[in-house]
Amino acid sequence: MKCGVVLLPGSNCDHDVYHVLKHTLGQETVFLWHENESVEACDLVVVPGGFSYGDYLRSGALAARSPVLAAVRRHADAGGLVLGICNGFQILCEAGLLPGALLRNRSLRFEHRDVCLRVERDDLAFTRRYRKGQVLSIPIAHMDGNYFGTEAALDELEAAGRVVFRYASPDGGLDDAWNWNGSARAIAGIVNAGGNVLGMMPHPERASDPLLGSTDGLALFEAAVESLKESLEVAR
Amino acid sequence: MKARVTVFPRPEVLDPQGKAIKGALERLGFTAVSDLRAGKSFDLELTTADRGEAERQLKEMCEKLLANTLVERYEIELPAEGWR
Amino acid sequence: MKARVTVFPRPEVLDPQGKAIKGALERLGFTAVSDLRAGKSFDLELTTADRGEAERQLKEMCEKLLANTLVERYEIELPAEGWR
Amino acid sequence: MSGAGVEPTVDRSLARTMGMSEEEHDRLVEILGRIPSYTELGITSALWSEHCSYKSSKVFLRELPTQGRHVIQGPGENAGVVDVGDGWVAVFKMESHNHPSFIEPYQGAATGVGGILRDVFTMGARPIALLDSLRFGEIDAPRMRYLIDGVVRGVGGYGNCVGVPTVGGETGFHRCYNGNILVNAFALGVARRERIFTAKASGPGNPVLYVGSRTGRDGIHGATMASESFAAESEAKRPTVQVGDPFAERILLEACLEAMGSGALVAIQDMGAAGLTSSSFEMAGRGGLGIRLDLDQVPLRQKGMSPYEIMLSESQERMLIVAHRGRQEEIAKVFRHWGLEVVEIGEVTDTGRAEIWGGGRRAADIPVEPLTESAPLYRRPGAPRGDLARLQAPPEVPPVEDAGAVLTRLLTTPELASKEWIYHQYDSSVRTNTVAGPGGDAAVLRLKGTQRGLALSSDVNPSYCLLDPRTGGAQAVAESVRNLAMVGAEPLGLTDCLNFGNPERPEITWQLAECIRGMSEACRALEIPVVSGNVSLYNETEGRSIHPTPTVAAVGLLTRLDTLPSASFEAPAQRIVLLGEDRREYGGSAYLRLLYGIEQGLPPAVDLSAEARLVKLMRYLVSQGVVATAHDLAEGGVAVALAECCFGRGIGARVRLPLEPTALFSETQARAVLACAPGNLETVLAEAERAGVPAREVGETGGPRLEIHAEGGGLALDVRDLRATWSTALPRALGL
Ligand SMILES: Nc1ncnc2c1ncn2[C@@H]1O[C@H](COP(=O)(O)OP(=O)(O)O)[C@@H](O)[C@H]1O
Ligand SMILES: [Mg+2]
Repeated sequence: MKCGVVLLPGSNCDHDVYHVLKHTLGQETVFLWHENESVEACDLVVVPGGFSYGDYLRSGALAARSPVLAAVRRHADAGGLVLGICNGFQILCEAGLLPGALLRNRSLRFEHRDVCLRVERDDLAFTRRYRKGQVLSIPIAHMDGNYFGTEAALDELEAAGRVVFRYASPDGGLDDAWNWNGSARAIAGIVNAGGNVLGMMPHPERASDPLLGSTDGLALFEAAVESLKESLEVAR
Repeated sequence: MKARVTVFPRPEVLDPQGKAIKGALERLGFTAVSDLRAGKSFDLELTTADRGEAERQLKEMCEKLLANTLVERYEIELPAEGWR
Repeated sequence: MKARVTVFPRPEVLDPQGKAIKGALERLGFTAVSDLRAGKSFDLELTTADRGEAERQLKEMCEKLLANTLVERYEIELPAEGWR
Repeated sequence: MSGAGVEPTVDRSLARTMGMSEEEHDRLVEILGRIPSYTELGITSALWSEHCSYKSSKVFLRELPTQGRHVIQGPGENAGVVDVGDGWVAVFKMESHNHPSFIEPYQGAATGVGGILRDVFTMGARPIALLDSLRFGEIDAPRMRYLIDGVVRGVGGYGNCVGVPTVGGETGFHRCYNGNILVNAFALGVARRERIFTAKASGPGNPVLYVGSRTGRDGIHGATMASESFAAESEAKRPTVQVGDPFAERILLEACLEAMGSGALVAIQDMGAAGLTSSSFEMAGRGGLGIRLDLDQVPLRQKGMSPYEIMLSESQERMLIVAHRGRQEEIAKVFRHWGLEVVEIGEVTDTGRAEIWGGGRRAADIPVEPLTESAPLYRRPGAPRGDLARLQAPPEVPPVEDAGAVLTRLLTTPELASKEWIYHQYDSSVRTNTVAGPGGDAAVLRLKGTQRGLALSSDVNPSYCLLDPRTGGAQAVAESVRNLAMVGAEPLGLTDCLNFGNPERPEITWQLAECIRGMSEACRALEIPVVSGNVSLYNETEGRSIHPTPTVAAVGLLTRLDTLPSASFEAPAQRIVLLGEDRREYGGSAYLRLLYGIEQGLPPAVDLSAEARLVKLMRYLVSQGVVATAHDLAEGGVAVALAECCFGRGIGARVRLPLEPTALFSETQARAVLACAPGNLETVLAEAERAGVPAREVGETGGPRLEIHAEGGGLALDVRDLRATWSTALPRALGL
């Protein structure tokens, strides 16, 4: 199996994700340049964080129109795993692979801090190593992470159980004081209807090494790799 | 031909920037502002001289890139003559 | 009374946003754009009904807060009637 | 003035408007043997500006020790280079962007960060960390809230976007910066030892390439502006504000590093202050060669720019490259891949002259060496200010009645309040190397693929420097090295940013000389060489000078990261040990300054041998893995240090100190507090004894409160409440 990390001009976390997949988990991993017309037969495609093209219009807007994103869309439509982190989440929303939009943080400032995330789904390829209700410690680092959707759209997301992570207090309670960017319904991560495209604002790749304080994020990558291996077994 | 595109958050979308600016104006003593929305604007110089063609292209630019129609609405202005 | 303030980077000042957006439009095939400047706009609702008074206040708001006149220039619009 | 217009005729008075003295004007005439052209005058005024030539500070800077066993490249290049081991080197430098930040805080701070990053990747190193050292005025001073907000947004806006973590810094507030804030940015990069690049042109006939953003009329004469005091009229001759484009920088960074790998590059230099002028002259000068430039080839953002404007533009995100003849295409390929244009604008020559062509005519023809290597040097007369004796007279020290109230008030001043509000706006963990980010004494970065780490700390106490510049200079170095020792790091080298007033006034030159003297003594005693730095003079407004502010940023090496102590108490029931002596030293102390507005007396003495013993001991103890928590004593003394140790995890402490309450706020140097498991207490005390460092157990960690039992008084405060006050004080003071 093979992992791909989308490399857009201005993405900053590409090498961080690459490091986890390649060196921590020992997976074959390649970079997918923004002009790529394909995802080069990757099984898992990660759209990393950063400031693609400077994020000068709306976060993710310019990147969402780059050639490689078309390839990512085809990969997703075919059921392939896609993970969008931070700017990657914004890009997936702008590209229409995920619903909603990420508006300016409530504070109108860049927010960098370790946050508590409550796990809402533990049955996805990405989250099978978590327990529903488990509280993770993973850093956020963004200016535009304030998730927005129309009430109807939000209800639909909830009904379909497509909210995967919420900002919470250390004991897992939903409390506005812990909803750092003011996201609607404290949404920190959502998944598409197919369950194969996950977008999240927090940075699991920054919580994948004990030396850096938390390994809560590593389990997400492990889970994805593990479930891919299984499905490849089945395919054989 | 010159053109101006203006993009604003939809009325139903909260506009924290606008709110903050309104608050700041009030602190500065500008109490006569009852509402303020913060948006973006783009001044473009187009090579085409055909109004209709320009209009069509600008609309497409807005739909495809300049505005996120889920949360934003846009306006296109093609003033008869250049800017004051 | 409604009013619109539009703020743009001064012509001589670098406009990274405009540069990047123009580039993106070109990649999307909009090659008829020869120049693009990115700015901000504010739609205000004023309690005053007096045009002159509104004009004066808006100018002051721009100088004091809405525009950074060091790098930006601003325009004030007070359309006769509401927005199209 | 536009290219179309006729250029004014050159004479002494025109030279003066460009900040050149009559002597300097005459000297140029002598060098050229004729009246210089307008462009030549502009070029020279920039090269001979304080900012570019260090003409008033060089004679003093020579005192600083620049040699050391780790040093690979000392001062003189774009940044210093030290050996980190395992084939890696660290490249770092600090630079000021004070004046631009006062004029336009967001762009001033942003372009300050952009500039220092270019200094580092110009050397072939990938930037992995930033620090920002900020000095603001009183929060209620005119424009100050706006300046603070703008600077912090600017540092974050640029650093976050470019993808380099801001892992630390410092923030101070003082009346003396009301009209002249300080924004000092530090950047550190790493590279393989053999991949280091220099800005030394070679090989006559080699093409000179221009890469990066187009040239506009940005910041023309920024270099000379940075060399003048602020006065109302500098509003008038205000140049076009430089706007930073972090995205362009990011692309430029990747493209440059990739191109350097191609082997087709001879030399590369960023266009910083005085843009094309300094970059071209420095490259030619370092190589002892000449250069010919055709300005008609330079990509312009604005029409009709004159040679003068093109040569002096300070547009950001631009680089000048000397390539091996015939291999331009290899370089161009790399830049095209990143969507950047490469333009050939000239060539290296063996004439030793800079020939600048524009609009088909020769705009300048100047011998390079006399302008760069032998720029004017001044040993300006120095003398202490007249009232120094009064300033240093022992202050009246009001005794502390209620230690708890005093501590609480100190921790709510912007000076000592938490800086979270600032550093939460910075991405400090991108690149996943940040083992210890902002909040502790020194930031710690791991080096992927090795067991090693780097520690960074930036420090200076302007009040100490005002009261006794020599002691203040030494203290800045000592504190930064002490901060490194708190995480067990051995010093590799340091960089500095010397912010002072107008050197044409004797007391300022005296402050500069004395600070450098103190720094030199401390560097020698603590074995840390100076490998790069920057001088910012004329930091004054309407004749009022800032305090002498020699910001120091030290870089240290860690050979293991598994014994790293925390800056805060990690667990209850650990033993707290106080290292160092308790003297009663209140001159320049936070207690007197922040609570009584008294800034008088001699600052705490700096006993360099005691400092050396302390840091040696700390490094040893940390390497042995017996230290759980370590925090040095700085502003606010032992009371503030203990409180800070409680804040991290909200773990309290019970401490007994045989001191009167006032002494809890004495700022005696060479001290630290540490916590260790009970089983390690003996080792710690024994090693301290062997090292000749006074050490005593003073209490233990645990409980919800910080209790300090002193002689006839003390304090007992709830850690949660105190932390809340401390961590929200700054935004509250800012009215947010
Ligand atoms: N402007 C800033 N940017 C980033 N970090 C900062 C800034 N100001 C202060 N900090 C961080 O806050 C902490 C306290 O700063 P300071 O009191 O100067 O520490 P110390 O006294 O140990 O030198 C340090 O970890 C420092 O890195
Ligand atoms: Mg310290």
